[in-house]
Amino acid sequence: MLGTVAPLQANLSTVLVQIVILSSLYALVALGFTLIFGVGGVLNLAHGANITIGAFVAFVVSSQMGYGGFVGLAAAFVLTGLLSGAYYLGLIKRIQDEPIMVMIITLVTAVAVEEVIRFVYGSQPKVLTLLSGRVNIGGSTVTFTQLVAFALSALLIVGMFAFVNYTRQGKALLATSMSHKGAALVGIEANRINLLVWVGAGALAGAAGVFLGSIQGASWAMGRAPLVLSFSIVVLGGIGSIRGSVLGAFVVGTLEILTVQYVDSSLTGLTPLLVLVAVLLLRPEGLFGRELVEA
Amino acid sequence: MDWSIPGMIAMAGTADEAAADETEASSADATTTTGDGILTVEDCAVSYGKVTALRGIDLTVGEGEFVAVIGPNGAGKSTLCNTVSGFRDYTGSVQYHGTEVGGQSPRDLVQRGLVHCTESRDLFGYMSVEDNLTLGAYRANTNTKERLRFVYDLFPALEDRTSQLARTMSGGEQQMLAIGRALMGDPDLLVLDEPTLGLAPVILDDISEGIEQIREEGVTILLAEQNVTFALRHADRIVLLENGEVVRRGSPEELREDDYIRESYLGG
Amino acid sequence: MSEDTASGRITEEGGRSLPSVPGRYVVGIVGLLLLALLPLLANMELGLGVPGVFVFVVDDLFLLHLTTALYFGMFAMSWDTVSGYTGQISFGHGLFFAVGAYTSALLNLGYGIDPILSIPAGIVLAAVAGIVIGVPALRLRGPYLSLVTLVAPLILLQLFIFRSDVFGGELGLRNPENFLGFGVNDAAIVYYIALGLFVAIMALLLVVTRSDAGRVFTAIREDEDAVSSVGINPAKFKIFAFVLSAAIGGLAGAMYVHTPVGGPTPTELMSTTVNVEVIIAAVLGGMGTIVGAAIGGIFVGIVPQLLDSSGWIIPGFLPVVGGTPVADIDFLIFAVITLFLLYVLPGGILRAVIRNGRRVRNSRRGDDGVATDGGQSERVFTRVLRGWREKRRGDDDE
Amino acid sequence: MDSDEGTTRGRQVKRRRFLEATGAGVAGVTLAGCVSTGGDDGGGGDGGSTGDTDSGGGTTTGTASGGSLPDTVSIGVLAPEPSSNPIGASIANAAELAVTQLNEEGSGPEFEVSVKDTREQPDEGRSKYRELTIGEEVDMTTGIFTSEVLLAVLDDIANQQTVHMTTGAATPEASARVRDDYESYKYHFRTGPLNAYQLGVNMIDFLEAKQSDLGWESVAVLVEDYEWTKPVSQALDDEIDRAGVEVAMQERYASGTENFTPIYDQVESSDADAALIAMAHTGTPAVVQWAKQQRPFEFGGIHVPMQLPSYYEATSGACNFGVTQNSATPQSEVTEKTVPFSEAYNEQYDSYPVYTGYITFDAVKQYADVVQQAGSVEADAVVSGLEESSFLGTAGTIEYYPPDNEFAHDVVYEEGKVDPVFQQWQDGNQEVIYPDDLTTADYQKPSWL
Repeated sequence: MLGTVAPLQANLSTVLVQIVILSSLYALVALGFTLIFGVGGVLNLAHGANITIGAFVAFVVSSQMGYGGFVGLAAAFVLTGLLSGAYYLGLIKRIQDEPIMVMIITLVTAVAVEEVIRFVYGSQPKVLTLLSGRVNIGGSTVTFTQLVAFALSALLIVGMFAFVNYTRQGKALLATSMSHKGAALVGIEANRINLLVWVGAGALAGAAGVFLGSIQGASWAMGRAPLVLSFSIVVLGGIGSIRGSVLGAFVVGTLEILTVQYVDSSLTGLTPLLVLVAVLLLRPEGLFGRELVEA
Repeated sequence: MDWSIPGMIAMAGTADEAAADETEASSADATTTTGDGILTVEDCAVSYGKVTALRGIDLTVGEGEFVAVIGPNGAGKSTLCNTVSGFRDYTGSVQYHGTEVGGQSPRDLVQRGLVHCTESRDLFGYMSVEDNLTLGAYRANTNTKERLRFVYDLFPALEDRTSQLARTMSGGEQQMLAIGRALMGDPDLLVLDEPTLGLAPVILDDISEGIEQIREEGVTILLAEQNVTFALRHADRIVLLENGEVVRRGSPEELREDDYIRESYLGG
Repeated sequence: MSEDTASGRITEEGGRSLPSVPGRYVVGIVGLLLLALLPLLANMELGLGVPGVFVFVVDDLFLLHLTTALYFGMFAMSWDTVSGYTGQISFGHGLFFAVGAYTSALLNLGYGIDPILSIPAGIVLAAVAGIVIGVPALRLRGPYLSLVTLVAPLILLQLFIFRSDVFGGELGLRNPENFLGFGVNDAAIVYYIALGLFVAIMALLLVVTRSDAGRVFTAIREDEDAVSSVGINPAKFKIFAFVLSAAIGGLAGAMYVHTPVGGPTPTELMSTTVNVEVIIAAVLGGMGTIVGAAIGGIFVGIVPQLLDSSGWIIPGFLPVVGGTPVADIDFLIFAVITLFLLYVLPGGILRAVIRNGRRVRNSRRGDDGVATDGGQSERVFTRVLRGWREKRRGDDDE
Repeated sequence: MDSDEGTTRGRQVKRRRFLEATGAGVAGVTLAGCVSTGGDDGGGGDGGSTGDTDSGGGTTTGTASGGSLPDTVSIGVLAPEPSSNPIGASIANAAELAVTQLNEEGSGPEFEVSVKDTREQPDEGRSKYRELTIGEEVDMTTGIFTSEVLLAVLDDIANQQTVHMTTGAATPEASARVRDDYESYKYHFRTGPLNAYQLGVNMIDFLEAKQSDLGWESVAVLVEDYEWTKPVSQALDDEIDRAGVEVAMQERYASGTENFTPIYDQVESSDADAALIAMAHTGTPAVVQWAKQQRPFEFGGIHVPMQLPSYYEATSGACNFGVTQNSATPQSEVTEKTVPFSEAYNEQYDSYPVYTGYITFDAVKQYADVVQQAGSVEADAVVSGLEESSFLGTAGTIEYYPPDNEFAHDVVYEEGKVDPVFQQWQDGNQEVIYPDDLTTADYQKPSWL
């Protein structure tokens, strides 16, 4: 092999730009998963499927129906949110007190969604377009799509943050994530909050799917990697903590870029998983987090 | 357990008293459907799987009354509180303002003024004192600012730490916060479960004082308490629960005179 | 204390009603006999009696399919040992199958070691993996444990991808030697080996789970604190359950790669799909029963293959998928059926059957007070075991 | 040997088991010598002749091959996701089209196809192969796109002693087995593409020939980490010097990679003129990110999805300026049969085939040709027939390397026989830029450079 060629290293500013862009996208990817885990105490393993659905809704609306990238994005945001809410009401609500059942059912659902998408749209990746063109920031090539993804991700995250911390419903949501009993005692109806959370999580995942789809291409199995990333990010950041998730996303994003740039690109998938296990074993409450709350 | 033998003997002595109490309650129900009770419990039983936690409970709490349920650990006090506030399935009847609790969610009950302050407090640990209190008024249709003022006046210690996270406070402060949060819900009936548990005597006095003030506001209180002295000091009527059943009921004065109570709960 | 009463009842009931073996036990024996006799029905057409509808021929191909299903049943039983009994739900049991399988395959491919020796090596490494997963499991509960187990095979897969030169990456290694040299042309022998292993594993797991250790497993699932409070160390038993389960899973995995139906690839052994299918199998069959997991495993193993070779076409009136051959979307159909079954029968098919059967029997006998499923099957099994013992030793058992 | 009555299949299994039990050494070899698959196949298809064929036994294979062809010849096709993957669809459709044409010509026996989905998974492929051979008892199999699937099936091919003509998988491991254990593995032929090592050599040939047009002085070698690319890397290692380009960086990136941004950043900082690629599974995100990020380097090599005629549309034009090797493009006259085939295919299926389509079409046609020449579907006769065959197909003149060759039973790579084209996507068209006699356009640099 051509082993004599040393791996080349990109300069620091390039790496930083890449980290910021990738991490904010990861934060968006993980946020919905965090919310559902934090508030409902269940792992939604169909989260990745929401991402895929979002990407394909955008593909249909923007490419097949020709409404353009941003209409596709809006459609993905709304439709995926609604679908997720309907899914909660139809299937999850009845079993939400059995976290293991929820894991199994959502995992099977994810498989079914993948199969449907593969059947209908084929196994070849689709390409989504938000904007074309690129700029050079700090020596790194950044496409407008990436910039838009970054900006909108940041906006959505800030919006989420504001909603949770400064609105009545948001605070009720946060309260539910801290104590189900407490929430019930003050008259917060968990089912409504859960519905809200599933709709929100679906919408955010839908948007994340559009961004991923326009950066990397949309395919039926595109949701798997983000789902696994979400595990790491959520556990790293601490359960249910939005700030923690953003932080966790940055840690995972940074590690990924650094691994690819300075170590070996084939370790990309491994690093976040190792981080996840290390955190679970050494500091299960997460870097930012709360103690383990038994449901 | 050691309660059985003295309990049985003592019960024989006061059997007619208890019987009288019961007939009174049931006759009241027979004439008016709601009675004057804000809360009416009749022949209520609760079980966890095969274990029966409560059986044959009859209890009425009148408007503005202060009723205390006393009994040892595991007697079923918390189960009773949870049943009353809609967290437990039961057989028999539990009516709040004349409507069966069973058909209503805790949320409905809170909205209708039945507020429960649990033994475990269930505060929102990562939220500030003020946020906890504000959420207490989530269902109340009252002026939040006014209620907040009332709670701060009641427990000045809370006002000093409005932005402190609930989980970082001392046990006594957390208890004040829990009661405060319950009061934010503008309760008609306040169910207080073990407010004194594990608190230092100094704090106990603050809580005591607070509860008296709440009472003066006209709030009806159902108190579950292991600390019998505390309960006797505040309550209008006392119910003794043992092993899931009511074994005594009466006024504090009557129960102070009761040999069994004196022996088992008041240290002779 | 429940142990005493239980065993007391066993003696009593055993003495009273030894001859009446419950129906589902008979069904189990008949089922096993049927499996054992199947190869003799070579080239016969089995089906629903309606010509052209769901007919399959017992040929080599069918035996090979059934072999796969038997191994899947073994996977499901190994999962049930730890997850169904102790309640430590593992979402990554494929890790153990894969460790056993890859170890044996690598030893065989790389060093030419005979499967007879490489399979035990696979079992040992799988048991070690059981400790590696079991120890952290002591600290974690609920979703956190599930996360670790879910992620563990993914980590292994990433390692395989990273060192694809050794492990063959995403698409796996080539097939190692067949066990004792029996290949595709010896379908019946391959099938009997699988059936033998299946029965042996089932018997072993039944004995273990119906023993004192099994009762502790169940107690851990019901209330771990209560177990500690009576002076039993749950940690010890949890680790034991993990190691036992991992070793059995490793054994099944290692044997599987040395059959003509199995190979050392992630899709067969450790993909998320496999992990979920194992859980589905046990949940559908009834968690915490071993027999249920075994039946569920065979079901989950064979149904997609039958669907696949059925040649059916989805009716045209259905949206989207109308007019498609079933074989094209068999996995989707399977997922939908599973969702439906999980939703309708969350307690498992076996349990539903038991429950109904018992209701019938109870109403007939006017007998109530049957405690739990575990208790019931335990009594049945102990009773039979006892009868068997009596036959062997004579009547000096009392 | 046993001569008891019963169905052919039952007897065959019993006999084989008997052989195993008596410790007959390497089963495959022994069986190849004494079991007449021709007789079995004939018997399976036609119960009346059982006695006759069987009395011929293993020794009179020659008689069987000299005998008559069966009325129907069945062909098993293994394709990845034929309903959703264009590569698999091309395999399945081309086989069907070939059979339809053969049956319309009507000179020989009736041909029929049975298509099974491998899902690109080794276990699935193996199971489907058995359904075809054991279950449906087809006379030959073709297809298989994924190398890992082919490797999983190779032993079964030896066991079933059924001719298999690979039309997608490139691993040279298959030909190595044919060479090393000819008696067991002689049933395997690779009608196309070139084996993976030769694919690499072909890339070097292209670079060397087009050096002046391309102007690539240094390249970054980007290769996805799958079985088939290992020999490609090896060939590039061995021979890149003669192409006169410098290797600025080399990356064998992980299978399943989706985010190419960091890799491309490295390519940029290596100052390579072009990325020299070998991609099949991961091709789409790679080319899309290259184009969308308008990376300042050119992009070419082997890129399987880019061979799709519909790819420009599928990627919204992202593949523009990308270069890839291909067996043929719909408009290129590789042979006189190329364009008629692609047009017939387009008429039938409303799209143009991918390279696996051309190869599968050739494989089926060549097989039919050999079978009719030999007058038998018996495996040994077909094997020797194929070894001697020189067949003008759509992708070139198909001949196979002899058994003692390094690449035994692989298609011969030579100018004038099979010599892949290199195409570049230019504004929605697959323009051939190499070899020179087929060129339809000149190489263009990406517009953003």
